[in-house]
Amino acid sequence: MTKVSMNVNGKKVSRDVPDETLLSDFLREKLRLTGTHVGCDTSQCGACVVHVNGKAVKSCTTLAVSLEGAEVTTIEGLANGKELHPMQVAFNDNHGLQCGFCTPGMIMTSVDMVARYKAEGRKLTSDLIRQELEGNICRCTGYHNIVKSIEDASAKM
Amino acid sequence: MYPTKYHKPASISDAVALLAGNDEAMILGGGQTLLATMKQHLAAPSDLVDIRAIKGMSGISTSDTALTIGAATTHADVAASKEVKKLCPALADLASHIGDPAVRSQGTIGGSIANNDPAADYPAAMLALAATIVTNKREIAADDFFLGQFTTALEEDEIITAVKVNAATKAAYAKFAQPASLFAMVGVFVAKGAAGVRVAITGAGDDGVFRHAGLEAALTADWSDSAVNEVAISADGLMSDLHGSAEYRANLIRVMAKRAVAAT
Amino acid sequence: MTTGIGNPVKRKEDRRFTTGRGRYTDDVRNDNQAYAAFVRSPHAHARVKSIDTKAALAMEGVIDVLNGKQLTGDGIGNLICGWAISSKDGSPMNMGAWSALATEKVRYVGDAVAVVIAETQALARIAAEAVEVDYETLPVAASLTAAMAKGAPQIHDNAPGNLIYDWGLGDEAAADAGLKAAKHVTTLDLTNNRLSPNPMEPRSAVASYDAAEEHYTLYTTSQNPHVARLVLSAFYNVAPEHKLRVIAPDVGGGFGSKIYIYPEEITCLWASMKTNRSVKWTSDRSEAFLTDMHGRDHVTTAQMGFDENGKITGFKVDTIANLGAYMSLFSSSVPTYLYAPLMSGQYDIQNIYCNVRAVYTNTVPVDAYRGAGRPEAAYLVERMMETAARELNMDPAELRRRNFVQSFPHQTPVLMAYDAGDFPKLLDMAQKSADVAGFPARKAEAAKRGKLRGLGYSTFIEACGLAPSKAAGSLGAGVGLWESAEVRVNPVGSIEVLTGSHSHGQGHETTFAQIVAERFDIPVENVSIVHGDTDKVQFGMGTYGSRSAPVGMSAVVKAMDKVEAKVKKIAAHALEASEDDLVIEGGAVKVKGTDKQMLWHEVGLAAYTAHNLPDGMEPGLKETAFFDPVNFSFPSGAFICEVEVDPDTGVTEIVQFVAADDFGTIINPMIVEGQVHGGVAQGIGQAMMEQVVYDDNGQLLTGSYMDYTMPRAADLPFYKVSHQVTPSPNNPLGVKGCGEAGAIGAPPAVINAITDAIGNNHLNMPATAHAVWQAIRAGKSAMAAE
Amino acid sequence: MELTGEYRIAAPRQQVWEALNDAEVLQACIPGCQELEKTSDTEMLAKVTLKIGPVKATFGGEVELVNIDAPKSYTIQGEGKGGIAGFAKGSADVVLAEDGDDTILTYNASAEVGGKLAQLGNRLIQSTARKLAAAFFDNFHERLNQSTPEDA
Repeated sequence: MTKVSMNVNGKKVSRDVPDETLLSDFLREKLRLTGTHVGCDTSQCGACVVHVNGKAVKSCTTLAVSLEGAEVTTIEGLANGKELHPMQVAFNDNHGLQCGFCTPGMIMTSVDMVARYKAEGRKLTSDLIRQELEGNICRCTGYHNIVKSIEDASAKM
Repeated sequence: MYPTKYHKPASISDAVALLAGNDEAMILGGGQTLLATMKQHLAAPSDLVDIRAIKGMSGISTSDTALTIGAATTHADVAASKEVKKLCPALADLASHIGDPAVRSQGTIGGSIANNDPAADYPAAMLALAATIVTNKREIAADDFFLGQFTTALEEDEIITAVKVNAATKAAYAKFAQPASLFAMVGVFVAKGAAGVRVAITGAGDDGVFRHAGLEAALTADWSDSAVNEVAISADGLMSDLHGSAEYRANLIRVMAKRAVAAT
Repeated sequence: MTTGIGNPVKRKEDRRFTTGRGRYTDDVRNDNQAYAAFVRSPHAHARVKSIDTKAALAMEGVIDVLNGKQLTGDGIGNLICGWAISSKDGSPMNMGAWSALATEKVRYVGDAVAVVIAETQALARIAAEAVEVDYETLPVAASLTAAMAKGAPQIHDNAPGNLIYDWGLGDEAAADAGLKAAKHVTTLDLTNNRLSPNPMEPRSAVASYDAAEEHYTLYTTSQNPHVARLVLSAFYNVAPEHKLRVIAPDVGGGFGSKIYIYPEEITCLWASMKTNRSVKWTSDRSEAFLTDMHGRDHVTTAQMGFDENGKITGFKVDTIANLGAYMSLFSSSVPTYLYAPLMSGQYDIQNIYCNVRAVYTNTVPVDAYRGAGRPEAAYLVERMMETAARELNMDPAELRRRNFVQSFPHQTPVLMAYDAGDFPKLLDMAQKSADVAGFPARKAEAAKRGKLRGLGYSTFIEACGLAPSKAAGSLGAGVGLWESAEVRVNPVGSIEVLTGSHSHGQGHETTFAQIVAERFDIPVENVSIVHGDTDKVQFGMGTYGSRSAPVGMSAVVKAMDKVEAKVKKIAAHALEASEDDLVIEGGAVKVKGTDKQMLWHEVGLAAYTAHNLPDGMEPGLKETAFFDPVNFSFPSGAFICEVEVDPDTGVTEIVQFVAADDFGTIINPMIVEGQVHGGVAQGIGQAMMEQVVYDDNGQLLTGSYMDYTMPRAADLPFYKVSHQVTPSPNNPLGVKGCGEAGAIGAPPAVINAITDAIGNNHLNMPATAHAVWQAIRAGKSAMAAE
Repeated sequence: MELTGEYRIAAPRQQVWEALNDAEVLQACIPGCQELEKTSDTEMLAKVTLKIGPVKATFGGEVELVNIDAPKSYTIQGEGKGGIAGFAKGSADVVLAEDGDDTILTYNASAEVGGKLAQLGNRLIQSTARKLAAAFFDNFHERLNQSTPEDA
């Protein structure tokens, strides 16, 4: 057991956990933030993506104990109180989700994607969005409306 | 996962001390391969020695003609580095296509090279660019470093600290991704520089990354995609699996070599 | 009113999903939570000689290790297939015994032999590895060829030669005669590749047992919790129905794979009683690949005859279906009644015969996967039409037009009576949308860039809205296929609809609310949809076979009819008006031509205060209804796929995908289009990427996303989706169902396009770059040989 | 999966044969072999650790010599259980032919892997099996003969 402290969605949290605890388990089981999902075990589906120190990370392939002092944002922490993040709004506006299981990871990846392109001053086209989504799998939507959602939010973020 | 003990040494000597005499301890870099393997219960290290916090392990420094990239530098940082883009844009481009954005923000160049997965991208770049692998003990030429799939010249408690890459006058990497994993099914890195023309191929070989003498000879004589057409590319020694026969991989080597050359 | 039928109302359920507040089965954690891990066979076929649990039981935190003999000893019944199919000779299907935990023999890699219950999930998994099972390995039949070979290993004793049934539909003599009379006969051999459904949420079950009440509660990832309860109760003897509550909360996709009852749910329920703990099991993806039911997996040889005008004279089909190691819940119906009756496609074919043999193999069971039987039929018929057109040197669209059914209802020789449609118009719409006229120019332009461009059609039909109970019963179904609904108007006028349909991504909370909002002219926000809990909702049949709208919504409509009748009685009484003069609009019940009205909530309140109801009327405003359709519904579509192939690598890019569909009435076009997008993506996945591969020893080689190719965003295009509406006359809304069309129609369109591009018709799915490259080479050498 | 090879060994056939039947020699030559304990003239218990990149699995099982036609040929076969990793089976038909003072050893081996390794690692199994088979005979060859293999 190791005591790990981090800042999750703006709140400081500390828990004693076995060293092998993955960040996804830490969030889901220790903090009961069950919006972060686990959809595969080979780090490919992206349902578990959260932000660690401002970068998109697959929480199923990250040890919680390695994140002492880190700033973590999960899907539960994306909205500003009752006001949804533009990406969350765009997914609703554009029907970018169906079963909702991949959605938290999709949105966290998308927010990171748009932020990175904005920071680098690059334009995000639909082709680039599709490439950037290589680490996120959705089985329901055929991606059409996910790409539309990200294009939409990108214009508003 | 099986229980393990996590360590985050602050120095190389602390890391070495943790590894010494413990066969079951493993070095943890970005963890994008190791943690995935541990989740499957196919690896059970007693101790994980996370070398990312060691001073000097991350970051990129340059001279006029060479890059030194710290072993714990992430793929995303290599891809975004102005220095890498300037001195060796092919390497930045390669890094920008490893895995996916979340993997790139965690995975490290040292981890990739030490693992020497037969479908990893970096080993092809190291070999083609005649890079030098710097460890806590010595400097190893790429030609002497990659010894077959998952096999390197690294000794038990030897830790990669950095790689040194010389700028090439021409270099490019063309990858054909395996459709499911998006790992390289065939990746061809072509480079022309002080070390001559070097062509390294990943993903395709039955025993990991290798250099292709025929392509190197042809491109030494004539650096053009048409020169590639004249080279015999044998399927012998190439991998055959669900995703592609050895013949298909041989074909892809030619096509990717042409595309890489054309991109320079 | 912008929230009623036909409006793209934004989904009400999205807020919880986009904020991480969805509640899926694995999110449930009870107070006394323990965790299950299964001990699974690494062998595809073996006798279980002994199970040594000592080491596992000795681990601290391990609560119990349970095996199959204990399970059957407690009277837990075998898993069954619920649709009885008889062979041509009248003999019943040969269903082998399937225990939730194997007792004597394991028959596929992943077959469970024991379960460990422990304090944590990690520990349960570690302890499961410590259970020592001694297997005596047996010869393996992992493929149809191996299973049907002379002297093949016998997988179940009661299925000689591994044959489950040898079944036929249609008139064989007539089909033979039709072929004999033909001017041209096209023969085609094809394979329908085996797929893994891969909903993104892995299966999960959380079972708890209340010893005082002898009552069980099961949270599970199910598409039909009611049928799950019925089967768990009636066949597996877990508990009587009133002692078992099944809840399917938010479910992260199903695509058919979550229709069935799986061994894990049965085992968790039983284990919760044995250990007196809440028992949770959540599959990881590796386990899902091993144990989730697969889909498709047919090999077929077929002949179609044509007269001198290109009219079809006869169609004869011989199919062998791989059902895996056991017969899953609906598995028998998929290659029979969900397949052969679709052999007429959109065409007027008088002579059809379809023979189907179903075979056991040492692989995970195969059952319904999005489309279930209909994609296999559409693939065969539409590949056949395209191949015939090439052989006859005819425009493939023209050949189709010459054979289209022109009037409705249309009775085929294979059971089905098509309800409504306009196939020529649908094809026109698709051709226009795809700019087929401009294709030759695009092809020439692509050729200049060294690319091979091709165009492929698929004009397909499906049978949805499963379906008349009487007909299903006569064909062997073990359950009725109606649906139930309850509409509750609360005293304040808000409405709860309880439906036996189940949403696992389809957006029922929005679309079902829309039909209520439309009917009673109230805001969609004032309507909530309740589903997925057997304690709340009366018995229902669940969601599969595109049945939620045609059957589930129809039941809601019937219940609303009853509510409306009562509302009008109450209002007529209160307003002293005639019921015939009342209209419901603008949130009120109004007397036509006057300003007299009762606000909607006033009616609700009146019903419950019961101070002023007509004499003899019961208080309350809640009605239930069951809807049993008189027929299937028959959505039809015309898909056109255009591809560009890179001959150097075989890489195929879909440059255009047009889907013109006829779903009858559309409730929410945004959601319907979403269903088409997703279905087409899965169809493209089947056509170009996905395939389950077992080696000869029955080892699964595509057991993770490293080897099983899931379609990703960069693999897929934007889709051009359009609709025409010919309402189905067989349900009150005129809807036909839209959930499966994409997956049914897309594969033949894609393969027809690629084979057109490369000039070689011999290409199996999945048409990976590797396969296409090989087909180009084979085509070249075939041409060179000629 | 079929794997073949041929070696020229500068030793008489009888000597090669004896080495092929010597548990100590076999243990030294089987890659990753940690234990090899003879339980009869033709049967042994073995513990072998397999490393493929980050994957490390230890297999315990039996090695058996069958189809013995001394000193010309036998089949060496083994089967081991590797816990969650699954199981591995391998066999090699080994034939010794006299060529003057030398012995020509040919082998024809096959391997089968089941369980998690097959499910997750299939891209690596064939090349690994080939590598392991070659390593065994290379080691054996080297032990008896310092010259390089003709065809490994």
